[in-house]
Amino acid sequence: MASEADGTGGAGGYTAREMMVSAAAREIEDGDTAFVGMRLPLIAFQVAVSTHAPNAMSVFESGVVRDDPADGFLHTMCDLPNLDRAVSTTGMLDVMGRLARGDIDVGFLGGAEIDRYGNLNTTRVHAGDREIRLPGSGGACDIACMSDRTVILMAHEPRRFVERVEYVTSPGHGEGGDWREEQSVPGGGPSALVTSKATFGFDDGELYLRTVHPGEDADAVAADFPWDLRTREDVTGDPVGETAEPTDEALSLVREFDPDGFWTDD
Amino acid sequence: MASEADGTGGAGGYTAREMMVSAAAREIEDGDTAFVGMRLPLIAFQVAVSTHAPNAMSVFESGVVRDDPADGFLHTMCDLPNLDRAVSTTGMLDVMGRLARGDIDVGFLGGAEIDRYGNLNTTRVHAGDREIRLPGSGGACDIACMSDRTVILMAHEPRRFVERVEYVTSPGHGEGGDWREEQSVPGGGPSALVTSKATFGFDDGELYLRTVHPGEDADAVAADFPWDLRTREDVTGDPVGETAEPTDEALSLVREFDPDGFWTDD
Amino acid sequence: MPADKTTSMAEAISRIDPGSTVAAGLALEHAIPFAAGHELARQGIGDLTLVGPISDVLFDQLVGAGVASRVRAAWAGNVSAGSGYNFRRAVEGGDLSVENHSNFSVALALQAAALGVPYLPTRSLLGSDIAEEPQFRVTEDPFEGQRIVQVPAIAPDWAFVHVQRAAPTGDAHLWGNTGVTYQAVRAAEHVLVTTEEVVDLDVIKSDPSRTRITREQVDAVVEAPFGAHPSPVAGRYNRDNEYFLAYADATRDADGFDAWADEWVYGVNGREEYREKVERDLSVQEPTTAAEVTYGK
Amino acid sequence: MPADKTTSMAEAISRIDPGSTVAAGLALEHAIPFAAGHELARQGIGDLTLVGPISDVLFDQLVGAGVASRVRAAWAGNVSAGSGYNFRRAVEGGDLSVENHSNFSVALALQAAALGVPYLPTRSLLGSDIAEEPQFRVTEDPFEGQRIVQVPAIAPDWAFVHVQRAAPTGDAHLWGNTGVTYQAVRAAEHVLVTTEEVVDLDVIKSDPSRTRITREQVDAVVEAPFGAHPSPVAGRYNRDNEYFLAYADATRDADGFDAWADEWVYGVNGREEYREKVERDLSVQEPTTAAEVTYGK
Repeated sequence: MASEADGTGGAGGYTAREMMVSAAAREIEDGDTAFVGMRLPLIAFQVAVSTHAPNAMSVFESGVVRDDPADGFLHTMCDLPNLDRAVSTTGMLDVMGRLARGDIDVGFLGGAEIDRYGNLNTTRVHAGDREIRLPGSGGACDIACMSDRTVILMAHEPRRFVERVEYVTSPGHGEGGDWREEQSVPGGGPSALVTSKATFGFDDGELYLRTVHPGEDADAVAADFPWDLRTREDVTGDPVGETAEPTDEALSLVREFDPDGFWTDD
Repeated sequence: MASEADGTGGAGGYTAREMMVSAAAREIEDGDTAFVGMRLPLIAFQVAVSTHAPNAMSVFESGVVRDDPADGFLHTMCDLPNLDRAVSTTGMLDVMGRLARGDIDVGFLGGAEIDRYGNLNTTRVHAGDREIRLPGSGGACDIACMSDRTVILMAHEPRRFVERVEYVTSPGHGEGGDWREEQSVPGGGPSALVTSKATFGFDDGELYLRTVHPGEDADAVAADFPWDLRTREDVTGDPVGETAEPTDEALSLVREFDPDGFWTDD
Repeated sequence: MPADKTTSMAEAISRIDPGSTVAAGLALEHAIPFAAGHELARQGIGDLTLVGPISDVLFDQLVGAGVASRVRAAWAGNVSAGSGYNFRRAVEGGDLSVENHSNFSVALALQAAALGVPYLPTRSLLGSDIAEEPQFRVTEDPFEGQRIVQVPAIAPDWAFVHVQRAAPTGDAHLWGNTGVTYQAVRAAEHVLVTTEEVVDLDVIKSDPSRTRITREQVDAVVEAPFGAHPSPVAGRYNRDNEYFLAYADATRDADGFDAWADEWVYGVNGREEYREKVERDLSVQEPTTAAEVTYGK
Repeated sequence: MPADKTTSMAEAISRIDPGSTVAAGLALEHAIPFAAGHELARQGIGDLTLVGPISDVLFDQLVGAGVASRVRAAWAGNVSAGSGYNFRRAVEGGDLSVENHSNFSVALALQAAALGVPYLPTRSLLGSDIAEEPQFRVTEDPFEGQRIVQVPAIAPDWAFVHVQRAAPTGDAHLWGNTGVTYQAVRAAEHVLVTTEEVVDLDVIKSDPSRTRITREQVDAVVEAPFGAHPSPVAGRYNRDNEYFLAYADATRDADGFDAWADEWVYGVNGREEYREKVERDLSVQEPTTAAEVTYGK
């Protein structure tokens, strides 16, 4: 777990996915209970708990509860290193019950499509006339409905950004504004989107551009969206910022947890 | 567990409660899953599984599942001998779920009061003007509602036999006939009552005298009830029989499981 | 480093506000948190609502001590002896309100809170007068058109749980039957874990499938060896049957209870002194050891 | 003597009628009963409805083998690689009907059946299009007046469960995360336990708190060491990650799947032959041992 930070977080020298993991890790606060699922969010939790959030806990829908990084690379949440020396290996009702009770501070989500209000689709999309079946929700819908806040990670590809998702697998802010409250959706909804080019916040339930990763252009990023994307400037008056680069410590940890770059190579 | 039967089940030489245990044990069939609670039914299960029902299983609302008698006297279902080398020590939802699914063949009940249709009261009774608070249902209501059949054990005291119980803690056949079906009560209801003087069946939901214990008089037993008690003769044409005495093997087992007669002395 | 939640019994109990709802006796006759209950009585934290399926004599003692104004339970008495005399006196005297349940409806009420829903349905209770108690709602199920009872959630302010071993973090191992323990832990706003032994977190992590109480759910950890006496604790000590019978004999009238409590509750300053007063050796004499289990990678 | 339920995989699977509903993959990516699933494919027991939260690639394989006509699940794919190509092809070609769930709604549907009720309520799904799927009912909760989703029960004909050790009676120990295993066991009409090892009942009874699958629930016990490969089994063997990736590469088109299945399913006559084909050593190299637990009296 020792970091090998040398104090210089140089530009470049990391992949876009490493950048995403680093940005996602910063969305986990110390003491948070995080529903992290798999892939990049799982690595983000491992980075966070090894750095600024030593008291964070991770829960996994399969029934695993951990307070530290697994001692070994994980393809899935059920790989043996994630079970070994866990705090608890229990069942889904147990961990989903915590979610349903409102005890999960932050949940992580991905999606094939996202819309203006952070609704996600992982069920089916169209490519022209052809309907493509995707794997489905898994636990994503539950995490989206019931976490205090959610953080969404997606590859930055314009086809993923749509005015309205075809199927709401995981509700975000619905139609914006107080929609969640009106619909009795219990959790707080998306608080951030992290893509491979930028980070975004939500204001009144609507996505806005918060920071672009080093080397990316805010206007170009905004042009990837099929609607007139709001920016931090519109929301707070501050201009769109630059995403903080991964620290050397964070990078070193990412490479420890994913030594072959299985999840974090581009 | 070895029995010391000598082949002669002599009249007398056993207590009324030993008789009740013996009669109750015969209500457990081989292969039954029995919800046995405590006291006499617990001993009855231990006798049954040691004799004619070696494949019977017992479940307890506290979460214990056993396939054999505990190796030691039990004041309660949670005494350590009942937990030690159990098949499973789990939780209430687990075992009550089996009941709710209809997987319990026979459940045992007691009561302060029983009425014509086998409804039981263990919540509150009146003695003159004074209301006496009793301990309440525990798991009895659940067992009464959801077991395939129930067997009731009670001391034979006329004040316990009432036309209509004051409070239905544990439903029997309600108002008789198809009442349970009409009320969507899932289990089958009482199939037998065993008192310290006699055994009773149910016909069309109504209690009838089946057998009297050796030395008891059928008319005298019937006179203890405040309504015109039906008898086996009314139901099947066969006269009221005599309850089979405890076998020596059964008696020997009862005394092994309750060596000081804590539950089975009169 | 995760927070160390160990504290003294007196300090832990002092956090409980008068008027709170406290769930206890959750593993039924097993591992009842008597030590915690007696400290509630000593501190005189009053107007409590007690929640549990049955509690053997714990609720009877708290009623006798005058700290409970309401019981939401399936049963209250003395399992060995039948009646709980304080409970009877208080109900008959109008000093205690009772919400009648079955064991299963207590379990479902806690599970509803644990799952964050306002109620859970059941086909139990139908046909009983318990179903007619005001907290329940009998209705028709919309899928099959049969009658069903909706059991509303109970979310206690505190759940008291006694376990064999817990880490300072609050992560705990409990074995033997568990009744509604896990439902109550998840339903409650706060959890007090009393434990036979505080162990290193490594011990807990060596067997994560035995851990169903975890730190986020736990507010305080109190080392309380013998803390469930006179109830039994699997692998540790047997039930003190004579104690339950003597309690019944001693508490048939209110003065009798007061004398009993003066000796066993108010007359001791904590569990160590209490333990010295119990002369019987109840410890497990013939331990059986669980078959080996490994994890690893 | 309780009944000995051990039998061969072929015999156990032959009991399953075409058209049955089979729940499997219940511990999510852990301990997936691949050996049992492959025998279903070999015997060609068709028109199955598959139930589970996710199944990693098991459901994809059964769909590819043509034995499934319906999937009631939250997710179907390949966890390492993303898509399950047979699943995609079958849905897109109209050969497979899908009932869309979330993981939690699968868990609640099974738990409803396990508790003998027609539905369980949840506040999950609200606001999603999953809540609008025809099996669910969105209504107002009668206690607090908020919207709620009623999840109808799913009672499978069979649940397949893979465990570390089971007695011939069917009483079993499973450790590591369990997902919805226990809910499914209680919900199902019949249960097939496949086990790394058949052990004496005494081993199971030495640790009754680890036993949550008991004999009344179990129809057949099949000793199937390595029976969950390529998924991992706590304490036994690691996940075969390369195998999942190779499966994805091999099954991008239907012919590719057929060739894959000819090699790994139809081309082997059982698990022993299958095991010999797997060259990687996946066994646990660094076991950690659970801390001692005792019972006794």
